[in-house]
Amino acid sequence: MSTDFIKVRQDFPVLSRVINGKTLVYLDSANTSQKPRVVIDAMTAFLQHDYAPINRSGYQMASEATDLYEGARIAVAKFINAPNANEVIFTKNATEALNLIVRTWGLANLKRGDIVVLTHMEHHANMVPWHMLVAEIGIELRFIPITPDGQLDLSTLDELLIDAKVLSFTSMSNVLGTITPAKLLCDAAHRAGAIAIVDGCQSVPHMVTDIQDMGADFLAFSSHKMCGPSGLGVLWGRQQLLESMPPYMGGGNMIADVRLDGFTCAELPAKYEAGTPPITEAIGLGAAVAYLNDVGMVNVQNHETEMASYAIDQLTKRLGDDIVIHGPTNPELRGATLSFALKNIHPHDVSQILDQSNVCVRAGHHCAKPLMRLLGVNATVRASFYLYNNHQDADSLCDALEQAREFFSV
Amino acid sequence: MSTDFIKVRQDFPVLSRVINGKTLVYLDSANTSQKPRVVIDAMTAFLQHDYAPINRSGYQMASEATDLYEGARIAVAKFINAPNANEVIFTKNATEALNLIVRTWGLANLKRGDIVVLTHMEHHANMVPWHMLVAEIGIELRFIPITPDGQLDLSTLDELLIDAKVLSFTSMSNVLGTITPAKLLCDAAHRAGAIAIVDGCQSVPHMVTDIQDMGADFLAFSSHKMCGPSGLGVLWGRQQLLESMPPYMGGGNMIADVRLDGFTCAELPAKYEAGTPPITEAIGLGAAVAYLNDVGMVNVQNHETEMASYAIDQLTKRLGDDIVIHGPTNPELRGATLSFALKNIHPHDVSQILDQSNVCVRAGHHCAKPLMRLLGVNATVRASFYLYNNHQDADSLCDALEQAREFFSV
Amino acid sequence: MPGLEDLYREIILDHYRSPRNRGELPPPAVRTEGHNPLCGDEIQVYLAVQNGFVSDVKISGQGCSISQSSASMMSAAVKGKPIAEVRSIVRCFKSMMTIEEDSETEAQDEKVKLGDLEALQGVVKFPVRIKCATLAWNTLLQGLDEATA
Amino acid sequence: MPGLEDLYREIILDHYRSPRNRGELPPPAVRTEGHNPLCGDEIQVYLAVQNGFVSDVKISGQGCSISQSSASMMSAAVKGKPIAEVRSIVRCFKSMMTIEEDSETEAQDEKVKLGDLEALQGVVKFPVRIKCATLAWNTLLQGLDEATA
Ligand SMILES: Cc1ncc(COP(=O)(O)O)c(C=O)c1O
Ligand SMILES: Cc1ncc(COP(=O)(O)O)c(C=O)c1O
Repeated sequence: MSTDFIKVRQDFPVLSRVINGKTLVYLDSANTSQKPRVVIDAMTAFLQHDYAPINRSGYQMASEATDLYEGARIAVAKFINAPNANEVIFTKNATEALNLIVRTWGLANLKRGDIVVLTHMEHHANMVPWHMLVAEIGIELRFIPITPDGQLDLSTLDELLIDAKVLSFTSMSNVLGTITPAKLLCDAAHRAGAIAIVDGCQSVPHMVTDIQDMGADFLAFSSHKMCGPSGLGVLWGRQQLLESMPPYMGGGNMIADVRLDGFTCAELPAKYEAGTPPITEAIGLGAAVAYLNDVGMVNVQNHETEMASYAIDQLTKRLGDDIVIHGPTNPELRGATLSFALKNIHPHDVSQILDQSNVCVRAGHHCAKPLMRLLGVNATVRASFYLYNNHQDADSLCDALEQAREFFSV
Repeated sequence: MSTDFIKVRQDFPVLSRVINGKTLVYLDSANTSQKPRVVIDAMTAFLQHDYAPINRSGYQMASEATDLYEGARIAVAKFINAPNANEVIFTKNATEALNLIVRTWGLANLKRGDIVVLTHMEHHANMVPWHMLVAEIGIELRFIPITPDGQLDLSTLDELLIDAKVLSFTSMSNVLGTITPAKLLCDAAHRAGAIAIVDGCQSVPHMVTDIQDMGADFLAFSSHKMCGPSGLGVLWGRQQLLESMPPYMGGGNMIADVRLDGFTCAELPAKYEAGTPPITEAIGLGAAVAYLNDVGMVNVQNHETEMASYAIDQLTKRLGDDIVIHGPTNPELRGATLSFALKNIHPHDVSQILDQSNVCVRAGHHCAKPLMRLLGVNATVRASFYLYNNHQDADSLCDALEQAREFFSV
Repeated sequence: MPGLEDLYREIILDHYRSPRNRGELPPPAVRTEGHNPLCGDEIQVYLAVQNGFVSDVKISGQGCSISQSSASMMSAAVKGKPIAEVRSIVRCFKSMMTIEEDSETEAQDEKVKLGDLEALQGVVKFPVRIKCATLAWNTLLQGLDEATA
Repeated sequence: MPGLEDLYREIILDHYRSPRNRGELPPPAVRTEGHNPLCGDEIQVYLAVQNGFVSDVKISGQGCSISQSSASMMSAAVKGKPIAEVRSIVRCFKSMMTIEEDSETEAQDEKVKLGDLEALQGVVKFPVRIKCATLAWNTLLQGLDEATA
């Protein structure tokens, strides 16, 4: 049951890197995660011994490669408890997955005046595609507001959902770390006759995902944030919805037949995988999912709750009134992604000083400018922890923040 | 000047693989190419020591990763002689690049009745996206016909181009191996007032590409066919066109600003790279381009002309009337992609027998069903050679074809 | 050639070289079409149903030895049989062609005699070819559904 | 802290803590706005031009020490200067901020005295911060173009 997180850390080669005499303190996993050795090895081995096209050629190597690729799809389907592996579509990133939904389901089902409900804490990837529909076909957007401690304000949820066709929301804020009540929101959407789209980028890597229990209609997430390779994202959708939607991109693999005067579509999942897919990357994600299963997602989540709790505690103790941590302070309500402000020091300067100690954090708007405006800042410092981080990382963060405070107070 | 192609072959680890006692004879590079050690090593090293997000975070590792990623863009720009690296957009594959053009430039510039000229030998990736516009907005398609020996029939080109807004064509057929006269076609398109889109998937990996000399307005190609990783494609477009077009996908990185009520776009190339891009993959492509430059694209092309010549020669000598090779027989007019039929044996059965000898070819419609119908077949066997293939591979192909003939003649 | 005899049994090659029931049937026979997107194979199945029996069946189209011989053997196996029995042959054949054991277990108990068709069992060792072997059968199923709708 | 003194020179921190020319100007002064998409910094430059001179300049917006101090020093450097000289200061500053030598070489010969601004030279060693340092300047350039259009 109890996972050895000391060993987990050793599974990630990059974490032993030393720059200017200092070990890497990687606290930018909400941006993109590091990769365990098993993932790197799976990709390298495939490229060295087994690389071949999938779905197209019939020789043994091609058929083995196809099995590996489809095996990754099955692994991902199980990881989120999808009823059917054909409902798992490999995209290039979560952004493509969200755009795909908007351009296929959205254009086929929405018209002028139709209402789409988002939250005020969405990532640009779950906001800009909808803005495009506002401009193109005149849908209307409503936003679930946010409470002072960074949670969704659900007091007006039912009103916001009146006549709504879509509720699309993040299951964990990439800025505040807030875990949103996904199941409750999906239920509310369905009661109002809307479909529920979940941006799972920040939750799928960090906790158990059970799509059937959650009750979502679509789920989008990214390989590179969950120990898998870049260049790959996942769209899950209910089979019946995916089957009813028009295709997205046209090209090889997504067709049943093509004539000079038209085409017919292939079955799922090929229908939404036009062209040569990220083959090596899918195989890498398969290895990442197996790795996360080995560690156990319940253990990952517990570890991170504990990390969040420790880090919030230390930051508050050591930096006192000089630090403002955004988002929920109760570690049970949040992931281990901590955004904060250091008094009188701009986030960009903070991250610069931290970089001197090889403490890697992100300073910026985190692709959530509307949320930034609401917080009244144009940037925050964000330290995000993952399964490979430990107390020492949190201590190094505090050390470096103290140095920054000192440096700028001169 | 003269490249050592024996050494080149040794640069590809997979080619020493032995299955059932037989060395791999990989003749499916038109589908996807194998990767040299330097590419695999570049990716592995990046994942083990240097993996970090790009464009978003400010610490040293992130800035180094950004430099590697942008360095790959510059390398690709030089490889095709693009005037400006910002004109190079990283996509997930060539299919996305072509869809991007159709959905942005196409939707912004085409209306009912507008004419788009394609060729009868296009890959589905350069046909289905246009079919979608036919269905959605009523554009009209015209097709450049094909001569009996598999070349474009240009006798009616000027007529076909009358009132055309677009000429979009492949610079090398992925079925017939035919090299099309890209410069002449671009010139003709421009004279007729049309833009020229080049599907460079099959030519960019195999010959020198000079986009300025060619005169194209857009060029699409794939990393995985040119010794680079899967999960990555390239769109090149004239800056002025790319700047004038609406965005494609919405999300992070492609924005200058986002508010609850709308967004503004970032500059090129970010405008068309929404979300986390294929970071490791771009770095791999950078290494692939460096590798191809080392070998020298002129040498690659000469090697392949020689390979095509030898293979056609041997196939004809050894299989006589039992083989029909589609496409130009003059090796100067074609690449080393050979489609053929073996008398009375279905391509799928041929490839099955070849697989017994570990000779990997593709049997099928090669994502070019309209061309297949024109050839009067529903499939061909395709053997495609690349820089790592040699005479022995061609000999093994002939050996295995003789065995197939024997097996089925019983 | 070693390994291939499992796939290309003599009886398969015989049906490939001399396919049974080639041709077309005029309406009211039902015509259904199947594609194998991998290799481009196309098949047309013509199905005549009378008094609950498959009174006639014809096959046209192009394809590899496996898809053609499977279609030919299928036509021989179902012609003249009551529809219920045809459906049960289809179930048994498809169950023989599946790699995983979990699906369509109810077919296991049916124990229809597949006869010549059992020669196609070797295809299961060549997973890419399974689609070739089942193409005609899936197309037939569609036809049955239409004819009995 | 070692390594940082190149970036955070005393004079930079001074301009950051006590920025010069903060505020706004009413029309007809030209207002232009700049964004740094990386960190979210925003800057507004107000530019009043009279008889070929930059008669007044004001800066507002939020940003990091580098972008704020660079804006502040810029305002001090261009206020009261003839437009031609301002443009040449901008060219020299931007050329100081570029890593590659090939671009804008003509600026090399201009040899405008940048004074305090030279303190920002250390930024070049921190490539991600170059955009911070040049944000105000690009925004000024836009304003100049508008004011003299
Ligand atoms: C001529 C041509 N165009 C387009 C494509 C599509 O490329 P991709 O599958 O990498 O998107 C291919 C290869 O499959 C091709 O050969
Ligand atoms: C909540 C959320 N949604 C969407 C995205 C976009 O993911 P990607 O960049 O992989 O497309 C991210 C990460 O950047 C995210 O954190």
